[in-house]
Amino acid sequence: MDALSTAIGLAYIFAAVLFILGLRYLGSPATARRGNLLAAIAMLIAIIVTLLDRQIVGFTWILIAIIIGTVIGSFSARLVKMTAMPQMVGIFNGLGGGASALVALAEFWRLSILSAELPLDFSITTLLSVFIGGLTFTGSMIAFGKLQGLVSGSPITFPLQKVVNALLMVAVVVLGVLIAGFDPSNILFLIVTLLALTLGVMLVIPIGGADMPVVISLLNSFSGLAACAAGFVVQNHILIIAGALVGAAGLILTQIMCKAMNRPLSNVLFGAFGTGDQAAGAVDAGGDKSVKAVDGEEAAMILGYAQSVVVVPGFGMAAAQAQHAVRELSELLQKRGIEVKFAIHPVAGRMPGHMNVLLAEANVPYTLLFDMDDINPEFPHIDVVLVIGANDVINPAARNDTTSPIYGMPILDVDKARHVMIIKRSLNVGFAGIDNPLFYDPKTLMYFGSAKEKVQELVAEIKKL
Amino acid sequence: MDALSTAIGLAYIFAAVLFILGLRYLGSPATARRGNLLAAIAMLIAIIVTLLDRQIVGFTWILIAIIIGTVIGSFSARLVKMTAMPQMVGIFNGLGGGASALVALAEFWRLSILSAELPLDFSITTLLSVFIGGLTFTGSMIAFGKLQGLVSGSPITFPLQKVVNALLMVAVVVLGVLIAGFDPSNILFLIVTLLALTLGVMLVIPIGGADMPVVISLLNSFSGLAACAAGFVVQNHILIIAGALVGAAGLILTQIMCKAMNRPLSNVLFGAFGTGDQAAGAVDAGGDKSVKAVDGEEAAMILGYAQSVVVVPGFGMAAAQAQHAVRELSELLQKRGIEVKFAIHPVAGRMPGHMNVLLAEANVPYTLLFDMDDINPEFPHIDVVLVIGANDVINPAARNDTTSPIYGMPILDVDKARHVMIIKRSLNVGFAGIDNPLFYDPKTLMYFGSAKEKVQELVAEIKKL
Amino acid sequence: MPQELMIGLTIFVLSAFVGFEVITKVPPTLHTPLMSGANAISGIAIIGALLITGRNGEPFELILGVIAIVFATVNVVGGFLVTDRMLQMFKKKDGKSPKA
Amino acid sequence: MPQELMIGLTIFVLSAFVGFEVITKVPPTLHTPLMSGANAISGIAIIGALLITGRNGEPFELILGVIAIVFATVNVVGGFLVTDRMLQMFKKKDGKSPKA
Ligand SMILES: NC(=O)c1ccc[n+]([C@@H]2O[C@H](COP(=O)([O-])OP(=O)(O)OC[C@H]3O[C@@H](n4cnc5c(N)ncnc54)[C@H](OP(=O)(O)O)[C@@H]3O)[C@@H](O)[C@H]2O)c1
Ligand SMILES: NC(=O)c1ccc[n+]([C@@H]2O[C@H](COP(=O)([O-])OP(=O)(O)OC[C@H]3O[C@@H](n4cnc5c(N)ncnc54)[C@H](OP(=O)(O)O)[C@@H]3O)[C@@H](O)[C@H]2O)c1
Repeated sequence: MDALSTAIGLAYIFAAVLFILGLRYLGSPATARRGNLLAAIAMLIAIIVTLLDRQIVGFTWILIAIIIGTVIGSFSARLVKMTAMPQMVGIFNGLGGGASALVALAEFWRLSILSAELPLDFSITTLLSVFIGGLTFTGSMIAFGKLQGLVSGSPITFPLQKVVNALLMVAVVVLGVLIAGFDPSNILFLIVTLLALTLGVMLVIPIGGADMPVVISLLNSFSGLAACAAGFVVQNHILIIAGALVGAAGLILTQIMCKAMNRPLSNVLFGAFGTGDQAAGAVDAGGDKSVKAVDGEEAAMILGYAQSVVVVPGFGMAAAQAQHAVRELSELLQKRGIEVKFAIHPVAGRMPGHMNVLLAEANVPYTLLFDMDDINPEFPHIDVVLVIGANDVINPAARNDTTSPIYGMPILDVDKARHVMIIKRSLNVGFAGIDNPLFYDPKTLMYFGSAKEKVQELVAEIKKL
Repeated sequence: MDALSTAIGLAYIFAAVLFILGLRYLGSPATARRGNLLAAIAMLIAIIVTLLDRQIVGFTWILIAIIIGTVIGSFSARLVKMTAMPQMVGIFNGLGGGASALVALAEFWRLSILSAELPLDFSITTLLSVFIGGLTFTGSMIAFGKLQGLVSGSPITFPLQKVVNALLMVAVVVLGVLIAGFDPSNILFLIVTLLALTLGVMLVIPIGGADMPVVISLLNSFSGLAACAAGFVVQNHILIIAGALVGAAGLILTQIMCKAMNRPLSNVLFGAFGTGDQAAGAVDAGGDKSVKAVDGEEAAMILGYAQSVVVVPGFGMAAAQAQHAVRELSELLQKRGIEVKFAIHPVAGRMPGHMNVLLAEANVPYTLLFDMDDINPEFPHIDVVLVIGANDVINPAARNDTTSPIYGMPILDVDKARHVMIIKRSLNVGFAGIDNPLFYDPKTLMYFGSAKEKVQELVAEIKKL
Repeated sequence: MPQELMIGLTIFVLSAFVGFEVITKVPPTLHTPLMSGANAISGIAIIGALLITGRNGEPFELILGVIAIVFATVNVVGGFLVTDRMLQMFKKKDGKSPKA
Repeated sequence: MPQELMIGLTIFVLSAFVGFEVITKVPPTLHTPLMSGANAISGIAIIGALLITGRNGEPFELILGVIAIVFATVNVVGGFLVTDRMLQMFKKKDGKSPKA
């Protein structure tokens, strides 16, 4: 190795170290931004160093492509609404997977033309790269579509779905063996690519829209693995290192996310559980049980004269974009000398940290936000809990009812507070599609309506007090 | 690579995975034994696989050497007393470092005869290996000697010691540059080896005997690095992997140990702080302050009629080998319906886990042992705390006296209990060499004498009650 | 098995372990940013895309390469920016960093 | 810098990270056994000793190699056994594993 290659090699190692540190820092709140920056620097170093590689002779196309990519990437990142971030991440991720697949495809194309026989390990790694990358590409696009509302968020199922998927898998394996063992044919390779793209669609459509964050996280792990396989193909270690890092970290993160929902990953992928936001299920699940409803004036009285209020935001707040109104309400209450806290359930909303992001966007000070474990012991001393569009995360059935599908999921113990006021549009179920006994609890007051309007009404009424 | 080399390579990777898992499992109580087993299996696999290597043609000497090593290793491991384990680990560790140094020496010898010019990276890695390995070898032997009482445990210092050490270091660097850059001479290399051996002695003798566990842990990290360097020399990745693992893990562990003593590593290495067990310092530090002494009968009365007793063992219990008597005492008290707990300070005694090991040896049930953080809140409700040969770990100066050298070290808050009874031979200081205001506290009773006798006396007296 | 593959495998295994170990107890708040940051890192495929595009091969390869670079660049640039935007929000107002 | 060294360096850095990450919060009770177990692993130098002894070189090399094997074997065998002995003691009596 001459001096240039040595410098390039050392720079790659340095980039690897920065990637590792970046990923580690990303996992802790105090250092997360620095972690992201470190990872970005690592990427920059890796790119620059690669451009110095003697193998690279033409720069025109590279420059054009990088500029196009940068423009698209930075604009979409800047313009995307906070609430649309999960699908944005999904689409980015799909593109990464797609890039790996394209690299493998191009490399296979070139070598298969040059020689009639390809080394076994080359065939296997190109196949892996194109398969995982292709699947990630279309899978992520479907996930994007579901979150963006372009594709129905409900699980899309049809008869014999699993059989079809299994057949597709078998076809991929058979073709793979053919390609690696017998005929390194371009056409066969293209067919594998198409099958991978199809599988990506097929595997994601039966999953409910609300489970997409988990799916995206899993696909993120996949795109790492695809990059890793591409690293074997082009024989570059930094791809292997960064790809394996992300592959493993993504897998762990997916696990953590599933655990927070108290559901195994298999259930997310094959459970067809999340019926999405449309969940109108169990029509008027109430039946003969009675609920107490309040109007705006009453609700304002109860809140305005409380000493301590805990706000529990949920998916409904996000759906109604009520976060700014909620911040106004909390400031108003504080001005009246009322102690206001926000109780954040780890899986409230539809993506991890959903509530934190929204409330931060609305400038609610972070100091008012409390994790489930910190706030739960306090509920018995709280005058009023104001639930805004949350449902599953406060369902006491998770604690009491062993037959409930969400039994065992940790919840916010709002039923232990003195009064509970719930803003939602109806008695309809939430994400998990199950009834909530808390609605019929004598201490519960239902304040029916869409979150944003109702909170604004509250603000107006409290000002009148 | 043919099939054999492929199999060997895969087996090495498998061994690396087992080493990693083993090390990780070793860090958690529930899995530690399994971790040790996994690491041992990994080592076995690596050894067997290496013997299959085509490079190895003669087996006689290897077999003989392995048998000798196994016999010595297993006998010393079986016969060593529990209390002598730290020095045993020290000597083992030194041998590992020595082995790395010998490998580098042999390899340098061979190649320097074959050619007049050696690749720069080869020279550097052999030098590193022989330097770190040699230093580890003699350093560990001195550590062993100090713990075993063969070398004085007190810091051995002499004028200009640091200057001499610095000169030795400079000499090593100069010779290293000569060897790597100009003349790959055997003789120079041997001189470097000797200098490394000398440095190992010089660096460890000024450190107090009681700090040897930390030194051994650091040298353990070094021997990992030496093995790592040897891996570069013989171009074998499993040495690099396992060596780097141990090097990094050992460094972290050393840090953790220092933190538990609330002293920076530099202070351990250059502080000449631990004056060892002999610490007779501050003669009769008591001065005009008065202490209350009790005799066996009185002490038995106080203990025998208490409702709750917490035993705090310290170095004195280990020195007097009183653990069996202590177990007897605790069983006797329990039979009288008294609640007995043991409070274990993380750095009580002279090695991490010292008290746990001793009490386990004496069959004290693990359920009676409580960590500092768990027991500290309980002291205010405890009738009698029985301190057996502990001193620094219960010194309230660490909490109150900002001028104290141990200020800031977390201690057992025994001074918050209703009564404190302390068994030790005199008012002499402990490891840190400082006086303990607790002795003069009105609620403290001193029960002077050697731990074993006094505890036995207590047992006898309580039986009479 | 070629030597190069064996080395790649070793590096893969070690990196995967680092990835596993590095992510331990991530507070839920950070799940989305962490996912997003990791996603940006997976855009490392850009290196592969650069290598195949830069060597001026067949037109078909070049086209694939250019598309791959565009894709990966969007992933990288967009990924890091969007992650930073998310994380920025946690720092707002009182300037204090959120507790874990 | 030779390719081989570069690869070694990569592997070294990754392994060191694994080593750092793997040891996080070790309860004090386990410090000594962990040290002892890690010490046994550092006896991996035995592989190097085997390689230099087995190739039947000069007598001087052979002597060094044999001593190195003896040293390393004592380290490995003694190290793992003594660690096991220490750990065994924590499992005594109630059969329950100690709490962290
Ligand atoms: N956070 C994550 O990462 C994540 C990811 C996937 C799945 N999940 C799942 O999502 C659920 C989250 O629980 P959650 O309590 O936040 O939500 P939820 O249980 O899904 O309930 C949301 C409630 O909001 C109400 N709502 C909808 N639109 C509204 C509007 N415009 N105004 C007022 N209310 C409205 C709905 O009732 P009405 O129709 O009666 O108004 C619904 O019952 C959990 O089951 C969790 O496992 C979370
Ligand atoms: N655990 C570790 O890993 C480790 C490692 C290095 C250093 N250290 C240090 O060691 C200290 C440990 O604290 P510690 O409270 O356990 O011990 P200590 O502070 O060293 O005190 C031990 C006391 O035991 C008494 N003693 C000695 N022999 C005795 C015998 N035969 N019978 C009765 N008493 C006897 C001594 O007093 P008399 O002479 O009056 O009897 C001495 O004051 C800390 O300062 C710690 O930082 C610990």
